[in-house]
Amino acid sequence: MADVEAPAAAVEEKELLAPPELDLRRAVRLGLSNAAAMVLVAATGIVGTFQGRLIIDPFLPLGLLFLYLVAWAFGWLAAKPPPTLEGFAPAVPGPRNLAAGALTGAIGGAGTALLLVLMTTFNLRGIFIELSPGLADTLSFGLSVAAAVSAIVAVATAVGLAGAGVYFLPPRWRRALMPGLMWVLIFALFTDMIGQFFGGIGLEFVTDLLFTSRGGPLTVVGAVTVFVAFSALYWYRGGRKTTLRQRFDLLPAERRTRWTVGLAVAVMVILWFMPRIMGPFVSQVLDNAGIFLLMALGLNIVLGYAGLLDLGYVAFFAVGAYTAAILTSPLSPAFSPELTLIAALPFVMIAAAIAGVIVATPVLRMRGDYLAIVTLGFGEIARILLNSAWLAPYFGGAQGITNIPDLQIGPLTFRSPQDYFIPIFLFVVVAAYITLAVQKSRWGRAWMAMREDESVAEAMGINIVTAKLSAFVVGAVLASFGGALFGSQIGSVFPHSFDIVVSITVLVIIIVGGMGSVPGVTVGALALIALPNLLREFSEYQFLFYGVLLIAMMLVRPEGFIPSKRRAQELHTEELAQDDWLAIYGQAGSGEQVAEGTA
Amino acid sequence: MTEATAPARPTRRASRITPVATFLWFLRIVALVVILYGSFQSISSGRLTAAQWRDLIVFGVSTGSVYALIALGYTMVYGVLRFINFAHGEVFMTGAMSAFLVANGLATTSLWASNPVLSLLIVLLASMVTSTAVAVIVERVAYRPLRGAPRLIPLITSIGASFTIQYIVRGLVGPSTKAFPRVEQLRGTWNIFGLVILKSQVVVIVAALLMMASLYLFVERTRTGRSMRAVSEDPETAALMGINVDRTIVTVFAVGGAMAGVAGALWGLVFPSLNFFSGFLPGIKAFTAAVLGGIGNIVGAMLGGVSVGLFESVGPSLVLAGYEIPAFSQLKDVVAYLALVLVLIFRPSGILGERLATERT
Amino acid sequence: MPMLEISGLNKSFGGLRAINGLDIHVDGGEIVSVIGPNGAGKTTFFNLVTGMDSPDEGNMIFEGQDLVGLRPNQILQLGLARTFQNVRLFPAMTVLENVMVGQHARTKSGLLGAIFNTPRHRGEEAEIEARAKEVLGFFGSRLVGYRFDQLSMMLSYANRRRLEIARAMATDPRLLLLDEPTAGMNPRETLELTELIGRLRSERGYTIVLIEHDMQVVRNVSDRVVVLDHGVKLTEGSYEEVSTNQDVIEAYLGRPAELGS
Amino acid sequence: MKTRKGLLALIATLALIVAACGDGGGEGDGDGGDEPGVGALGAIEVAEGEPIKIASLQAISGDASSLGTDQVRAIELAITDKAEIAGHPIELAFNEDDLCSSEGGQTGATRIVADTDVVAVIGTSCSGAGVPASEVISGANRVLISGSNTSPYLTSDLAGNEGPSHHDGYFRTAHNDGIQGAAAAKFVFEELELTQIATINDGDPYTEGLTSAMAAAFENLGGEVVVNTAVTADQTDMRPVLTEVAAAGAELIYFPIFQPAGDFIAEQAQEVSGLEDTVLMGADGLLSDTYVVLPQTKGMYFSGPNTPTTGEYDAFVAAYEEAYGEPPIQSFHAHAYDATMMLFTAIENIAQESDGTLVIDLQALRDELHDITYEGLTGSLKCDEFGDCASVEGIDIFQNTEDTADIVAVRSSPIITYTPEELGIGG
Repeated sequence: MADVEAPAAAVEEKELLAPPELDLRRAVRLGLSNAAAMVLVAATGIVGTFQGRLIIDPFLPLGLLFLYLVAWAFGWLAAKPPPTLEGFAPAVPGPRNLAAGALTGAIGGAGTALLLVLMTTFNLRGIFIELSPGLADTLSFGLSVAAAVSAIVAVATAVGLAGAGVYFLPPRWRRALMPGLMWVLIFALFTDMIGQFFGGIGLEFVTDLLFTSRGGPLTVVGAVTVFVAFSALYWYRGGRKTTLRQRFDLLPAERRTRWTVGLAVAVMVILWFMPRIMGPFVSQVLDNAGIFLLMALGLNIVLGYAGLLDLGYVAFFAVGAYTAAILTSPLSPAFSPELTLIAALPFVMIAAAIAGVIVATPVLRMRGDYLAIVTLGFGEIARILLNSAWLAPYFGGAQGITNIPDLQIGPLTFRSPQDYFIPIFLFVVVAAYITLAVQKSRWGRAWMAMREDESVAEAMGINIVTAKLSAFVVGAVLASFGGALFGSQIGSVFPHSFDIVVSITVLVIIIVGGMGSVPGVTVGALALIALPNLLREFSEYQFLFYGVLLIAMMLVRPEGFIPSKRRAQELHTEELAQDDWLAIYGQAGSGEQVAEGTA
Repeated sequence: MTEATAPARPTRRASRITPVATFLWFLRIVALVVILYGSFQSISSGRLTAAQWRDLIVFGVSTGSVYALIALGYTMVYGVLRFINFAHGEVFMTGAMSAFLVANGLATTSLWASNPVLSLLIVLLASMVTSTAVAVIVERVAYRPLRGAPRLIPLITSIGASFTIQYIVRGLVGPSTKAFPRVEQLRGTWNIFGLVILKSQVVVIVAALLMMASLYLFVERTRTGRSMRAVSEDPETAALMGINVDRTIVTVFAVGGAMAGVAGALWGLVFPSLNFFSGFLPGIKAFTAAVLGGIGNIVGAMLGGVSVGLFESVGPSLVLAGYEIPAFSQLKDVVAYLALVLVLIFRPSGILGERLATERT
Repeated sequence: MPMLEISGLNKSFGGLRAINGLDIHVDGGEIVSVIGPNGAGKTTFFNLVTGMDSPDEGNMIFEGQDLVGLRPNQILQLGLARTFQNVRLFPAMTVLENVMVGQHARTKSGLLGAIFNTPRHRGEEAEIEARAKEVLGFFGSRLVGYRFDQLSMMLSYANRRRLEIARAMATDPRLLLLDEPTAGMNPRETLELTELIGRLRSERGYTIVLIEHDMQVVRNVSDRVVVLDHGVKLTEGSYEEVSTNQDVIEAYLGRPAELGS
Repeated sequence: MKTRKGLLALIATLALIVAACGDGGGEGDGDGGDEPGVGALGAIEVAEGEPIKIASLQAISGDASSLGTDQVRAIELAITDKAEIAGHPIELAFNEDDLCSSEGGQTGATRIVADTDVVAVIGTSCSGAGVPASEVISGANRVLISGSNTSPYLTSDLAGNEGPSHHDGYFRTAHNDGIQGAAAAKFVFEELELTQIATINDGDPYTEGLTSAMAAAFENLGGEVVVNTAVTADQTDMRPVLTEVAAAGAELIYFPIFQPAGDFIAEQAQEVSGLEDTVLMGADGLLSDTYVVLPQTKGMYFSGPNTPTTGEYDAFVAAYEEAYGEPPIQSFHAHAYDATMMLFTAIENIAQESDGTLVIDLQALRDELHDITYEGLTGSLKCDEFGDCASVEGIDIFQNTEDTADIVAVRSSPIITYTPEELGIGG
């Protein structure tokens, strides 16, 4: 879905200030973006790839759904009434909104139709490999091209109209129906996982009711059931005067903490039994997510707290993995003490700490953005060295290090993904605890002060050197644990696994989840690591998806989906006018300058 | 940066030199010794003939001039907006990719063989148009809405943009690696003042120099150029002076994009093969070049580009080989990255110095 | 001997000589105002003293300690704290946290302490918090209660100034450098602040150097006034002496409003 | 503070649960359909009319995708040709992507074995992916048969020493690097009569293994490897490394790597002074249509697994073209086809019919795969104790000349074919 949000979000951002009477031109512009988006979705093969998957049994394949979801989103956007200032009556949606939606949709449809005509008349496949006859059939609903053109435009218009129509639903209905639809989609997408789940808790009959077969698409009945059930749920919630959150905030402090702890316990207990219920594959995915979460929590300290954008974060992950591998694997080329993983962990920590210092020291006095690119350099250097024939005698070069033994704790052997879930889970809990504990501490404050305004922080008595070093070291150690677990779980490490994209993925996780917010990062990791694995179709578009997500987040929700309270306030308060923002960060900027000015 | 920690006056007591400063000095010295000793070793070993050294150098210069063209995009954008346009490498890649597509199309026609110059110009045009368009769109969608946001935010967006472009291209033309059609007229060598140089390399170097020169004139002489410099000096004031900042910024992106486009087309001549990921490394190296030459400094970009090109083509054979490191050319990129790191640590303001007004963003 | 002794201080940016052979001394317990037209080098002077900028030449002795070449945090350790002309708080941190940061240099518990939540660490945290609240209490009801957990960026301008002073106080300074504390305040707030500066000395025993444009404030608080212009000390003395000094009036020519006020 | 105490408490409880869940730790070990009364590894029962499930784990995305796609197609063809086993249809239940990386292999394999009805897996494309995949699948008592893994790590060094990453239940129809390396060395030393060579790998386990095998064999023969170097797969500028090679005076460069790096080496070798008459030699990784058409690759030699031009092979190629609209795009399709067919034969031999239900004993399946001799497209396959099954017909050496228009032409005219015997390796 994110594929469509980026242009949308961008346009929206700008349009915030556009006076209402412009909205025809606006609709046209959105329409063109819509056309572009739809064509891209088709031409990059997303439609083709997802076509294979049925959402609801006889009809509605995911590919087309995806395509027209774009039109829907743009229709919705085009019909969005311009924001009204405090105290003004909100604009009442009227026919003009509908028209805007329809127009946007129509233009989008026209674009898609054009693509269809082009690809059927000329052979573009030599250049754009995805424009296959198969795609043509899909786009044309199996009609003749001539008929298809009008059909596509018609459908797109209708969908755009539908998007606009959202504004005509009374809010409470909207808040009930939209999530309902969303859940239908979720059920349809994660069909095998959900099947697994109900199977795991011994409710196969639910699966049989909802899906044609285990892992199969939803039946019509199933879809309706899910839709009604969830809509009803949200309808009921919509009826409440106050949201859960508000009522939660009204609770007295100690009861609130009790609730939080209770909630945390509940979540953990659920997570605890997850692998047993979910079977090996889902556990495998959860393990991966857990390992990335471990890294994300580390980077969250470096970036979220200390404000140091480290793009070479994967290096610490690699250090952890390789240190553990060398110390535990009988096949480590140079020297292999064949310790157990537990025995190796202290050394992993030390190695990571050293690596942290090595990376941090040169960048101590560097501008934020230079720091980013230098750390990126370090990350790549680490990978290349591990892969090099030069150091192969120590790291095994391209052959990597294999036969890393399973994790042994006393009598217990952890082998299967389900087993590994336990230690990974524990490490994550500890890491999360450390993150929270440190945040409230003297050093946590020092880091945040440094993030806010380095030179003032120093003038207020914070030793920038130690602050930066400590941030890097803590982050490095967390990542290295991730690496150690990763290696022993897969049983082998290859340089190939420590690519820059790992750093980027971790970055995306904390951006999407919300910098500095532990729950946010957790959800981010689950969503971004689990999703591509569970939806094999997605995996090919994973990084396209990430990229768009990064842009969209920065444009619409820079504080992340589950922001830490502070960031939320910081970035979304009326009190904070743009010029204030400029003033504040302008000073931050000039602050850096002072530090540099002395150079 | 280091001087910041170094004593204000040479007469300062040693006790006042912070550990960081000492460490960095130490680093400097080590780097120097390593390089010198390595080069000495490999030269004295006489492993490579003069001709081979010359080849490496010429090649370094030609690659370097491509980097230089890309570097312009970084240097100009950084000069104006004070952030690293991470996606610029991808802008370059899209240019190269469209150059490939057009060239491939032309190669099937007779024009390619009969009139290479014209067809090359068409290719050049195509890649310039694409890159410019991409650069402008990215600015419009991903950066403009973020004016005045904290520094890291546009940086992160640009990382996002970079990945988006990469994988859109991957989706469109597939992951396979494309091989440029060859221009027969550019095979073989020319003998220039006794230097035997590959024709393609000559073309690349000359073309790069021409673009640089014209860009320099554009920025220094034209009205638009002046407004660019004004904006990079101080956006607020420029705006007060009645300069349309937004339009100027778009121009900056457009020009940067066009240059990347040229680079893309030339790339096809030097390395007749690319895929959707080919923009990443040249991007990083070009950024190094930009910093090395001095951010916001056009002449600097050329210098920086060439030096980076030389580092990576001569560096491994010169320094690493001196230590008999096996398969040292694997470490080619390590050399490039180390150059980046060292430059940023020790000369963040570049050879020719930055053309940055004191920070206001 | 004086608390802060500065002699032959020089600093130039590029061609511009911001500070030119400046000699200033501050005795313990006095309140010194540094005045002068814009660009006189007042803020540069503060930056040099607090180590945020390093002098080209000159000596700066604070209680027998040479300040030159020390990092700002080391200087703060010695007991110099400052505020900034353009308020520079930690915008995304709460009021309380801003002040707690101030005590960083005076406390010592480490990361491990926090992770294992040792009694020592818990004790210190409690202390820091109590101390911070006490300091904020100094400003009456303005920065207490629900304000503790507000982000500093959400405070009114005057409150931001107050918070900045509180943050400086939290560092247990002996010498407090205030850079235009009343800038952008309305007359009532200004008056309030003037009296507060007095209390800072009487109740807290700080020695205070302040840069000020508002002559009202200067007259009311300062024992001694130092006039800078183009990095040179024009003159110094009591407010009356200074305000009648020819050079000073010339230096201020074109901006008589301030003197008259 | 409170929350933190809470969290502390939590960790304590969790620690306790671990202790409690101790047995849980071991639980996962016996994954795979344990059935009483059958072989140690259990058996898979296929009910009346149900299909026999097999899976494919190949590189179908990314740079190596042609390697995997080629084999997936071969597997599909094999399934079509076999149609059914003992009245049960055959289903390709999974078509997983090994991403040509260890995580890919791990995740894909785990996903596959999670379905306890899958009998066997055909894969992986890349040795790097094979290492964890072999462990997972062997641990789940199934069999993994690869058509293109060549690393000695996965089986043995052919001298009877088990490879470090060998697991029971792993088989492959592709040639162990040992053989191809030896063949290439023998050809260069005896036929081309060159004594000074350079080898270049691209840091991929496959190419790295092959070059070192070749180098070892070549030195045994009495030749000298003057440079044994490496490039990176995404490297565009080969001049420095080629310059080194030229400086070392190599008469031949053996670079068994992939495109595009292979393009650059061939291209830039013509531009580096001192390499004018140095012979270039690649391996099956470069035996692709897109490579042999490049002008700079004319005159190059290639070593490659022998793909006999028997009638069946032609028939297979014909079927392939008919089904996918292009001739085979890589060099391991025949091996994948054989792997699949060999598997089917083995299943057929050991499966027991009991009132409609087909019982496939997993231990028996492994043993059978070790026992049978299968006559396939790549010759007659006989698996040794470590799972190397490659045909004894050995390795071909090809040359790409001006008059070989495309890959088919190149493949159809091998200069010479080495059998393991000639190479002195016990097949």
